[in-house]
Amino acid sequence: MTALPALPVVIPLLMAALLVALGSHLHRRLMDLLALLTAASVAGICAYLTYKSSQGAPIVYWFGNWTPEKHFALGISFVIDPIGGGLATLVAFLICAALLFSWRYLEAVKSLYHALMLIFMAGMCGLCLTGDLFNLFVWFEVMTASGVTLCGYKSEEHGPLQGALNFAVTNTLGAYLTLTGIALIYAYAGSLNMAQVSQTLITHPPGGHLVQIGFLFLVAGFLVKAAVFPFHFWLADAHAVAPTPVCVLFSGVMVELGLYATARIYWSVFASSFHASEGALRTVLLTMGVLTAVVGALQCFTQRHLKRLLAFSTISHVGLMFIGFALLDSDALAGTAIYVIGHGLVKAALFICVGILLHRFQSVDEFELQGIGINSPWTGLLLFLGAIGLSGIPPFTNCVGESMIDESAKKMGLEWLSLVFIFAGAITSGAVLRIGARIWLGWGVRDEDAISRGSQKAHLGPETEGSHRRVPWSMWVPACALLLIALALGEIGPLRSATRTFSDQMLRTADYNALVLEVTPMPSAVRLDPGEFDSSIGKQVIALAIAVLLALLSLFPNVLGSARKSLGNLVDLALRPLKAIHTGRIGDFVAWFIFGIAAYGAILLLCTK
Amino acid sequence: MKFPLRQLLFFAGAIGMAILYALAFAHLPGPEGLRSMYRDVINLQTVEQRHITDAITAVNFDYRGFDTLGEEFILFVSVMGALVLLREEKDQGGEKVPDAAWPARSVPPGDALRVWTLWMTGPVVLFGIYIVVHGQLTPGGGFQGGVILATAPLLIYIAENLEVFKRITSHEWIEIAEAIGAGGYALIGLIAFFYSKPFLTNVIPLGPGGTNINVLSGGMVPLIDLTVGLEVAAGFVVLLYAFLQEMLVKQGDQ
Amino acid sequence: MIFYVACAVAAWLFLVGVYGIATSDNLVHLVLCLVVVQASTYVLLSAVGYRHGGVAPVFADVTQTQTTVDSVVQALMLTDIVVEATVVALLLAITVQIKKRTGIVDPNNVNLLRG
Amino acid sequence: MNDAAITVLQVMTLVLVAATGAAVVFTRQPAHQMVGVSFFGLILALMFLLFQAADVALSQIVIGAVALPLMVMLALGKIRRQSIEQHKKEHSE
Repeated sequence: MTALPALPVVIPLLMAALLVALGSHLHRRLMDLLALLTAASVAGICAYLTYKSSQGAPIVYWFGNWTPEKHFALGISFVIDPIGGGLATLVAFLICAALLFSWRYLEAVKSLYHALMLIFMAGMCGLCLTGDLFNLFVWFEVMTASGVTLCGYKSEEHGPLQGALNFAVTNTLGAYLTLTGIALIYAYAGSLNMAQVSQTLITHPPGGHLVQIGFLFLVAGFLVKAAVFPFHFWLADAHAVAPTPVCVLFSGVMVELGLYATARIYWSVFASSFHASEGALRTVLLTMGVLTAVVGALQCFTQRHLKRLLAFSTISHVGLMFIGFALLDSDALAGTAIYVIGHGLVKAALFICVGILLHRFQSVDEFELQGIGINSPWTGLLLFLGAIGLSGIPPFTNCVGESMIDESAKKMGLEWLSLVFIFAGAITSGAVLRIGARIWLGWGVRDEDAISRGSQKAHLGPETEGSHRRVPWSMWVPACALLLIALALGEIGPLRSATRTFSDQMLRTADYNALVLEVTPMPSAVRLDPGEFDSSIGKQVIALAIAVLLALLSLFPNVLGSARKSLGNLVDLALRPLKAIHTGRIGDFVAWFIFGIAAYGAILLLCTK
Repeated sequence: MKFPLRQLLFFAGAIGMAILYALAFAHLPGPEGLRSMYRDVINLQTVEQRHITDAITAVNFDYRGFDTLGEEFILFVSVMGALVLLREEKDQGGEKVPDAAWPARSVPPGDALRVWTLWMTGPVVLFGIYIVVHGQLTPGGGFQGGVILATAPLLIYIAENLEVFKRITSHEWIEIAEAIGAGGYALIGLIAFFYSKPFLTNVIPLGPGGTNINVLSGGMVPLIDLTVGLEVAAGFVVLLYAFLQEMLVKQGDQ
Repeated sequence: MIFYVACAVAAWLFLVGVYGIATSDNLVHLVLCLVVVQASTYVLLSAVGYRHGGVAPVFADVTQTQTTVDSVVQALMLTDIVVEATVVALLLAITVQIKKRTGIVDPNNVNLLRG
Repeated sequence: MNDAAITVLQVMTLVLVAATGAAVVFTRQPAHQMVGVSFFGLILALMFLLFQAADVALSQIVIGAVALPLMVMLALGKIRRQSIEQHKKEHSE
């Protein structure tokens, strides 16, 4: 254990440096192989670390051997608990899938692509495992810098550049506010280690609203990363233009890492000093979650650019995950963790399907592709499967998570939250079903006008060279594997009880502090039972039914007859403000950022008793 | 969104933010004792524990060396990023061969300027190296010295000694140097594994201490200092070159 | 006292810089406004690390009994400065490329993505 | 120098930082702004020195007052060149 916990970060960094140094002399396949091996070994190490930490207490690892002196943290620590470790495993696993997918995909890539992917992975793993506030910021910046570059990788086109610009500016602004938060906390507590700060805040509670404002500033950057309303604008632009393997990572894990960091900061640093204003914080987080889920879902349904559509669906689902965290309860957090995994796998598979379409037909425009999918039926099957998965129906993994969040919402008397889940699940799933039906079944009215209007907008340059007749195995295998795992994972019996145990462990701040600062070893986790849950699948079936209905209605609006027009106007009226605020202009995004932080801050302070 | 609306949104938010700032600052700084803990421990220990007189270097490369590793890779990534984002598209083949298109400046620099800038290059390089190697003794270190070193090729460019400039900034080896610098940091961290210590543990003998502290003191810190200096110098040369390159190409066309 | 002045300046720089970004009509201008926003974190951090009557923690010419300012904060600021350089480099690269592809440097005009 | 004098100097530089920062933002001409930014970088370095952060001041000088304006200058040069080319193209057509 003297080496292992550092390796998920160190191996990819070293390999990236090696690939850059040898870059021009290596064969493309060799680089693919090296990168893939690195990602696979990191996945293995993370899985082992997760297993290890689930057997006893979290693993605490002090870089430079700077163990706490008289219970004061001098250095930087990794604190690996099953939730953080599990997320790091998901990161490495999705990197594997993305690298495998790009085996034949970005054929024209130079050596830098692999190095960038590996550094991106190191940044994400570091973020999952670290136990230090400033270190969190450093990995956040590593992620942003490599993410922006990957997003603009095809810099020959103007689309990617616009997406990368919005990504860079919004995330950087968020990062500066995060740094301001770190400075505030350091000015008060005089340390950067999460456990140490938490301890200090307990023993010397600060006056006034320092805790609330410090928390809000500290997580601002991560809220931007998590694409919470109204900081979500950059995400759609970045997704629409990034190369597909990069989209897989953005949607599959990067966005969720924003949520993870927020949850980690809350539970490891602030939870015990938030007692008085826990209710206020719950209000704020629920507002964020519900707004994000609803806005994302509505926007999702109106898109015709497939990547943008999936990006908005990610925003909507992140909103749902935020609701899970917002309940500030162990069971809901466990549900959120499962939901993150389930959603990450399904969304990654869906992006790969879109990537296959782009590979074969050089387009990601729904209308242009109408009926064309008949030539690759298997991709269609995968896409439909993924679409059903989004609605949260069993046996998909996210269904398990959803039911756990539901259950804990019910206990708090917030039953209405399950309506939000049904709403978001149905609409996002319906949107994907609609594109599936149009592309593979050729359903829907063919609108030549729309094709010519949109084809320029949605045009993306080819990401591949050579034959486009067949779908190479390196593309469909990852998609199949991801969906199969998403299906199988939900069936594992102990998943529920294990995750409940883990999240209960994450919430025990006092034990965590004592463990990190080496006061006492952590008592081994209390094994929890799977907990009560509503095993009926009525809600999910309703969601799926609504999804199918929505898809059909949007494909064949004529069946509504005379009601069509008034209904269309109504929908239009509801969506117009949403479209109006999503201008694509960076100045507006920044104004929304300031306004959003101030508004959430106001709610937080006003609701504090 | 119309412009005034955006301003309205911004000002509403800005007023709110100003209030948030004011409320947060009102209760800062915390109890003096708390705030000084980290500083006290490190400032008191660094000389005898690490044989380093510049406490900031000790924090940067030893106590919190892992942060600096991440920081080096942020720089590494952004240099790659600038290369990726600024690269020429392939289909306009002829334009991007730099060899055919080195600039002929309209007004050649006077001999005096040329001699003076060339003569300056030596001291600049020496100063850069001095700053790098004295990192653990006096203010400065790999990062600051590295940037100074990176400005030396620009002096050569101003002096219009293009052959030399081209050789120094030729992509391949400068990128290799950068990768060695960044990877070297991680490799130094690995040494600790042979002693069964965690990553980045300072296992190398600390060298002379007390009042005899010199450039070799500090164990792995001078080594890290060198790798950082290499990485930063090479990185900034690539970065400036990436911005300069296209300009040179365009100039050559005219 | 000096601490609160610095805090006020930090808040001012943050908001003024963001105002510049929000109303910018030139991408280069926007990048430089971001530099101003970043300066807000410098000011705040240096005030947090400062101690009244303190000297720099370089023990070559200072004894350990003297009051020194916080070395940890200064290490954080060094990282912050590197971040500044990298952000500026990336954003300028994007700006130059956008100009090359579209001929536009006005962020209100670069609007090619709307779906 | 006594403490009071240092404090006065610190406040003065802080005010100067606030003023130059605003000046950078409100200068809408990037070419002029670049001059402002390098001046801003120097003032910040001076502030760091007064706050006893010599290491940071050195970094700030090499980055904020040298490398950063240099990058901006090169980028601006490129943008201007492209504008001229576009202009030429439009006229020749």
